[in-house]
Amino acid sequence: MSLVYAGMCCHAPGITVRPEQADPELLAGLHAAFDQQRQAIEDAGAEVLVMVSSEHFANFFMDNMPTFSMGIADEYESPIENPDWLKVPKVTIPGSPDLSQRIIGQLLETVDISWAQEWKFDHGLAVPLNFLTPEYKMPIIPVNINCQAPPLTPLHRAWALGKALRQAIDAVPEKVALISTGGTSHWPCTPESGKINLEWDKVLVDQLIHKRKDELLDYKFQQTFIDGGAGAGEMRTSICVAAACEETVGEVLFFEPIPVFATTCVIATFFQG
Amino acid sequence: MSLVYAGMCCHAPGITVRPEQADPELLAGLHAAFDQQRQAIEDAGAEVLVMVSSEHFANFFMDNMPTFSMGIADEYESPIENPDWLKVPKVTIPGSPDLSQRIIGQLLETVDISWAQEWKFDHGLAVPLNFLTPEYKMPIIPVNINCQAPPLTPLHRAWALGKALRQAIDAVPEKVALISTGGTSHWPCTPESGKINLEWDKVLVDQLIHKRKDELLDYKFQQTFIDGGAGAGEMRTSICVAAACEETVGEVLFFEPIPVFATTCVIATFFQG
Amino acid sequence: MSVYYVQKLMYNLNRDPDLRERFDKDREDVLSLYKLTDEELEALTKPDIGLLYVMGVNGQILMHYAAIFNMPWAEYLRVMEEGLEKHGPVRSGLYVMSESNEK
Amino acid sequence: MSVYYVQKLMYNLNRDPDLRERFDKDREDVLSLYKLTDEELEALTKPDIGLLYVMGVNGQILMHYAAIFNMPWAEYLRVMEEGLEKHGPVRSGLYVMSESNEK
Ligand SMILES: [Fe+3]
Ligand SMILES: [Fe+3]
Repeated sequence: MSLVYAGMCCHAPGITVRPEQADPELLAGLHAAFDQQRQAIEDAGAEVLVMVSSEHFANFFMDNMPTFSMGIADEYESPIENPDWLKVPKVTIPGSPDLSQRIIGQLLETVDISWAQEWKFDHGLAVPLNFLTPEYKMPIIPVNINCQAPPLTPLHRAWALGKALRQAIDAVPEKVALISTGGTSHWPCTPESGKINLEWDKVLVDQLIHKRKDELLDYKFQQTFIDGGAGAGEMRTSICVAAACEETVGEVLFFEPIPVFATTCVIATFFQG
Repeated sequence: MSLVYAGMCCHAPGITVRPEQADPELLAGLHAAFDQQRQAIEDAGAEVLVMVSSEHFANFFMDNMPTFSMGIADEYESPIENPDWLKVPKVTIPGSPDLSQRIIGQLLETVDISWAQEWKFDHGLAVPLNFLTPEYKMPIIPVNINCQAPPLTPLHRAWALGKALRQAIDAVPEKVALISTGGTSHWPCTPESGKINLEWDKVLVDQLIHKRKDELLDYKFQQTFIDGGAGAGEMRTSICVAAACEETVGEVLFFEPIPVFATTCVIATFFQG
Repeated sequence: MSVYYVQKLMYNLNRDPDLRERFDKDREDVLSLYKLTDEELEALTKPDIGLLYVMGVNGQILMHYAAIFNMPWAEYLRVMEEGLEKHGPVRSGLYVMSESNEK
Repeated sequence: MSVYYVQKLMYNLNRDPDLRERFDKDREDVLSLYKLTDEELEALTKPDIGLLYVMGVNGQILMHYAAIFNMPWAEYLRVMEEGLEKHGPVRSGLYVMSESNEK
């Protein structure tokens, strides 16, 4: 079995852009939880980190919008945003092209994933990696799910991708960690920006931790948008990773609304090998 | 039932680039068969033509390579090649964005198709459309299957797309025709260019006409490449359309190797509503 | 499709440093490369971020365009509200579903 | 990945009339925009179509590059054969599987 760790984490740009504006205690807790996740990934002996994210029109646009995509590059530039604004370093992050190819070969049996030889990481990857792989030496394989441009990826297909990822990862000799980013309620870049639906977030994270498939796949597009904002579409990433380890009950490492980051910040373990 | 016609046709650029070099009798036969297919589409009352093609790095590249893609644009430019070379007119072809959206919404339930708001038709579409819709007034919805850049779309997923297309098309009120282009043996743009494997082509077209699913899905990547050349990968388009009308036996309208076009030229009906 | 090329321009500006430089030097020159309606062209030239929001531009893309003009975050949020008041509810895209759009 | 940016250049030249014009005026300027090895750069500059084929460029892309230099079809086929003789079998991509590659 070569999946050695799976979990979810948050990726709000505020986490690195304006940490000084957050409650210091909450910030310390968030940092500690990120560090705990980093340690768990390292302790599990992970050689590669597969990051399931929802990018924000940095690489993919409506001229060729993938429902799913996986990177196959030797290396990736990060971040695409101005590093002085995002306050994360401009780095070149190693990929794992050979492993990407082997995983994609397997995935294509059941999911019709696009693949990409170029990929500039946006804050959806750059913010969590700043905490999870602070030396930027761990090879990363980025995966994207269309959570932004309707028609969004159906939830049951995000689940199917998770199942396919698990099967593909378990078939390779490498030790692989799998992390999703994003998906709690938020209303990014709109007049409602800053709104948080804490009760909705609690229910979602509980369903994810307990891998309640039927409940997770029952969210409706319009109601989710109303309850959780446009940002809630990113739940697809965590539904995917939850599917990859449906058999285990996870554990919440951190769950706190941080208003200046405009979302509930969550770090959770879904699977520990 | 709103699928009203399905079939396959050839798309070799030679057909329009150097018709005068072909045997005049064969050329006349090919033109007559194209015209027969055009007439069948019109007689069926088709309001939209869904063209399943394998484009040749005109729109899609390894920076974001879709396994499947469908156009959602209002209109499409054609051809991307120099029209003086390809000898087809430079035209703007109407799309059917609303119908594209409805079909994609349905397809996404089972296949993870990318979608594209821009698409420049290459000879894979421009050559057959020159004969099938010579006035360029029929709205076209382009569909692409990755037949060019390995890892190619698995054959059973091309079949799955065909099944999903049929279901989606039958759920809309519009009368829709479905045409695949390409897939007989050819060795395009290589030192072996011009080679034709007529026996292999005969077997393939017979399997397609009779929708012999097991045989069609049993082709192996490397052996197909050796027997049919790099161009044979395009069989995915016809396997897809055959799947969309598995229940009917088709009819070959034209089947002749035309050496100066570097392939066996085929026009066939798969389904007549 | 509505505001497609408006968003394409913003997407390209965000990815292509050469285009961005050209845009900073001669905005009209770059805008002339895209198929835009008169209203879109005017909103982009001004720029009228509120109107662009009302037209249906996705915030994840619009934010980057506002940043090109060094618009502070608070100002960005304010002009969207102003846009809704002045030009009416969001006309296309995701935000036609949002609550603030129904006020 | 091998010859990725070689093919990207050819793909872009085929789609972007502005880049094509710039390429016609100043080939080196355009080539400098892409991450290329010395061998790739030399093969593109000459151009050595046979070597590009041996390197693994897909014929569907290479053909368009040859067309930029008004290379006749027969010549295009001939220089690929020459490339195989001079530089040995195809090194990457689809054509490593082809029969002519095993001669
Ligand atoms: Fe996000
Ligand atoms: Fe072809």
